[in-house]
Amino acid sequence: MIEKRVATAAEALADVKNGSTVLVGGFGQIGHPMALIDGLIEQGAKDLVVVCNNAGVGRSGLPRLMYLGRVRKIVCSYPRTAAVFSELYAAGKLELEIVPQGTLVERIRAAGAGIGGFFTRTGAGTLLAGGKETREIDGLPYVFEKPLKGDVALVEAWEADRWGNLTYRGSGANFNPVMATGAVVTIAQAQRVVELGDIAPERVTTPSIFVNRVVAVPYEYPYPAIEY
Amino acid sequence: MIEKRVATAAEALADVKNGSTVLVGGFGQIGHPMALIDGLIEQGAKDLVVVCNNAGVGRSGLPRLMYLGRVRKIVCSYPRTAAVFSELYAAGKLELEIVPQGTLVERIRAAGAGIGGFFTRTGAGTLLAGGKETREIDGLPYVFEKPLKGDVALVEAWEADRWGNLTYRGSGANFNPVMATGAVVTIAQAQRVVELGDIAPERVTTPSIFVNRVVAVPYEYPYPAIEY
Amino acid sequence: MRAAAERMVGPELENRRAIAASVARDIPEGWHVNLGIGIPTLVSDLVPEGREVLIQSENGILGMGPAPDDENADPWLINAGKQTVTLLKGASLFDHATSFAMIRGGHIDLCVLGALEVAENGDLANWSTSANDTAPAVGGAMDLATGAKRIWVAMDHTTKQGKSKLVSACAYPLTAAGVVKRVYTNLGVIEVTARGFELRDTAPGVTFENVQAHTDARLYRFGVAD
Amino acid sequence: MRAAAERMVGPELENRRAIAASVARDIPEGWHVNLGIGIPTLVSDLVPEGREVLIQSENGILGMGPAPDDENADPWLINAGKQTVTLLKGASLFDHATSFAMIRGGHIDLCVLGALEVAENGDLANWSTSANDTAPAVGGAMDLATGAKRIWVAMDHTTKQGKSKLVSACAYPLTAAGVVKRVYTNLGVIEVTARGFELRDTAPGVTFENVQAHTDARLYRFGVAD
Repeated sequence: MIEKRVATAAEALADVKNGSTVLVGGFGQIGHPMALIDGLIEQGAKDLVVVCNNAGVGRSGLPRLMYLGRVRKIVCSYPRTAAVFSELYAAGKLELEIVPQGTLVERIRAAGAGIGGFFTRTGAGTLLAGGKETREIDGLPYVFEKPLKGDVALVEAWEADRWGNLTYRGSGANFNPVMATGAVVTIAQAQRVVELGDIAPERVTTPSIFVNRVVAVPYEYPYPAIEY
Repeated sequence: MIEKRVATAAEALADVKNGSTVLVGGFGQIGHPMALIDGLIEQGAKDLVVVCNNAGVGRSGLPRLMYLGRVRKIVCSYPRTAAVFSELYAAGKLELEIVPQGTLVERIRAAGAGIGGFFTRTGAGTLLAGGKETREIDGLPYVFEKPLKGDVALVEAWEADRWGNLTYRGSGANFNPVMATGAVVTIAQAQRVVELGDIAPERVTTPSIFVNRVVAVPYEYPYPAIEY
Repeated sequence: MRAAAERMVGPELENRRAIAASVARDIPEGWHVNLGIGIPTLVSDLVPEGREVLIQSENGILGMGPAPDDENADPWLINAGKQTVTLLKGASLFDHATSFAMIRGGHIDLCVLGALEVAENGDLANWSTSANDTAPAVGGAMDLATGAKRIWVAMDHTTKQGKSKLVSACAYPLTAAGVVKRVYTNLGVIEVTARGFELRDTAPGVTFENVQAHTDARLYRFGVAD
Repeated sequence: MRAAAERMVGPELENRRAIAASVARDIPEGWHVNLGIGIPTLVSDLVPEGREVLIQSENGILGMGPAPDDENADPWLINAGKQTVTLLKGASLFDHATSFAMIRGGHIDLCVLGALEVAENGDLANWSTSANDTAPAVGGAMDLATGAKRIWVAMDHTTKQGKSKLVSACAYPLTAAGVVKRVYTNLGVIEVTARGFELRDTAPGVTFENVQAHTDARLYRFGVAD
């Protein structure tokens, strides 16, 4: 019997190594796997490269991981959400790779879908094209972007079953379905762990093949909305 | 009020021009927009480039369009399904561009998603890489593939609403969701045209933005399964 | 949670709301529209009654409705500005890959963005104030500015220090080159055409000369030969 | 509708079913497997009872179950061989882009394919018999052969004319270079290793010498130094 459910975040994260590239889902506080990030803080891995659209908010979660000096580099589109990021970055204690939001998700998709790289118009002629291969296609400038693969992906789902099928709620899909495809090991925290077959085949958003471990983390409300 | 529903296939197809590239959904007989193809046969446009995974089966639909001499070129992964194709191709009356199935859908996705081209390992070192740019990435050979954009996409859906949101049934999605994104004008034939709001937001597979016209074509059974 | 713009009071909010209303009036039925943070966000609630316009949010929503009451808000449903939102009948939810396929693939009819500077050749600067930004952040600005069918900018005509934000050439790092088609400010509506800025409309009591005086580039009268 | 293989009768079907059963026995629980047309399709129904193996179909299905009765078949649900299929509890349905992301992205643990020729360096030829094919058709063969984590071939050891399909170098156009890891035939199971073909197992009553006699390349004994 295939059994991807594990009892705790600690068990799910036990084998994360120092130096890992960690893809972290979520846009703002929604679909952001806070329990797994807390577990990663406990777990102790360091020298991490974190790929996430934002750098978290407040002082818990990703900001705490950064504050503890465990993050070598952050790859994201909008890190300015966390004061901790700004402080560490200004102090030269954190590397930053800033990537346009659509290019970020497309680079992760490329890694998950076996695409060796792609050309996009986004960023052409801007500072973010610096050092990158460019090419004129049909008379317009394009930038070459490379796949961005994770060692681990941490995603948050609404429902999950023991095979690892996932659904999302509201705007909770965001980066999660693509990140689930783009890492060697994908770990999902799910609000509701349901029986196999409870998620109808056409309701599955992330097919089970992309998920390695499932941890149940039920809560009744997303993490508090924080203005920034 | 946004109203994408049109009364007939004829009305939906009225402006298809000679020389158009037409993306046609379906894998085998499922999700294959037969009523729209019949409409295209009536409509009269010629010198068409047809992009479809298969070349149809039997003598109706795409085989009939080819038989009538209206197709200049076919782009597909597995045309051998139709005897008409084989005869016309052998007689030099039909151009063929053969594309691996995954590359075919990815090229259409690229057109729909604003990607100027991408590298894939599929086909590297084979006849199908002939004349194409190749590149070694991380020690492995890749082939450069270009976007494939349609002037018109003909897709088949299960449900549709007046905004053009679509759902699919069984294995009926296949090429349809991607083709819907990859053409200037997308026309959907739908088994069931439902009220706005009847398709819950998370059940929508093709968001309405990708669809221009909807024609109701209810039938109780897919086109007969044909063995080949 | 309310947007920053909505926490403003008095003339500042009214000024911004007037700019947004002007944008909203010009959006035809059936357009798919993405709204940036700031003044553009206000456009959503100001689309004339009965006109169907589909508002897209880059975090995976098409067809947003009016802002919810605090009591009825679904906390799992937020827009790109991280405010809770509602859905219209006919709305759809999807992931980031699909969302940016819409944006980069030219399916969005209009994106309304704020800006630091707009140049007379349509160049847009709205993401960074320096090549050595101490905390740079781009979000979806470059994807939207490059990918949408047309870009309108909605902003104050000048900075708080009185410096024109319409310029002959951008000093700040570009978001995208040559993309802005129209600019809505507190002083008027400016088309960006082959010859540069053309003043199409002015706010009540504002003259062509007033606008020119606050614009760091030559201003033309809309549709009037030089 | 039944598959071509299932319409066969007597020894031919039994022979093919034996090859498929041999493949099925070797698939560990939890693997995601794509099955090509022909002998590989038969593998699905021969996975030992109680072992959870997820069969993928490139037209957008993960988790296919046993073939349906004609009466209970859902005509909208077909596999890549265009036969109607059933779904297991836990199955998922998706589009072609997602399906080939699975395939090309290395998420499929195993793909079992038929072949025209397999070379001792792992080259696979299974899509075309000539560079001037009168009606070429590739389908998903190249994507699968290149993208899956491992490729096993299930085929008759020789052509109907008695010519070996295991060769020192492919004469037919390649589907993918150096990808085949193992070959199941009516004569035995052959591993493709750095030194070439290694015979791991033989069918009942078949000797190493029998297999070598029908193989157009040098055969090694599995795990035995030269």
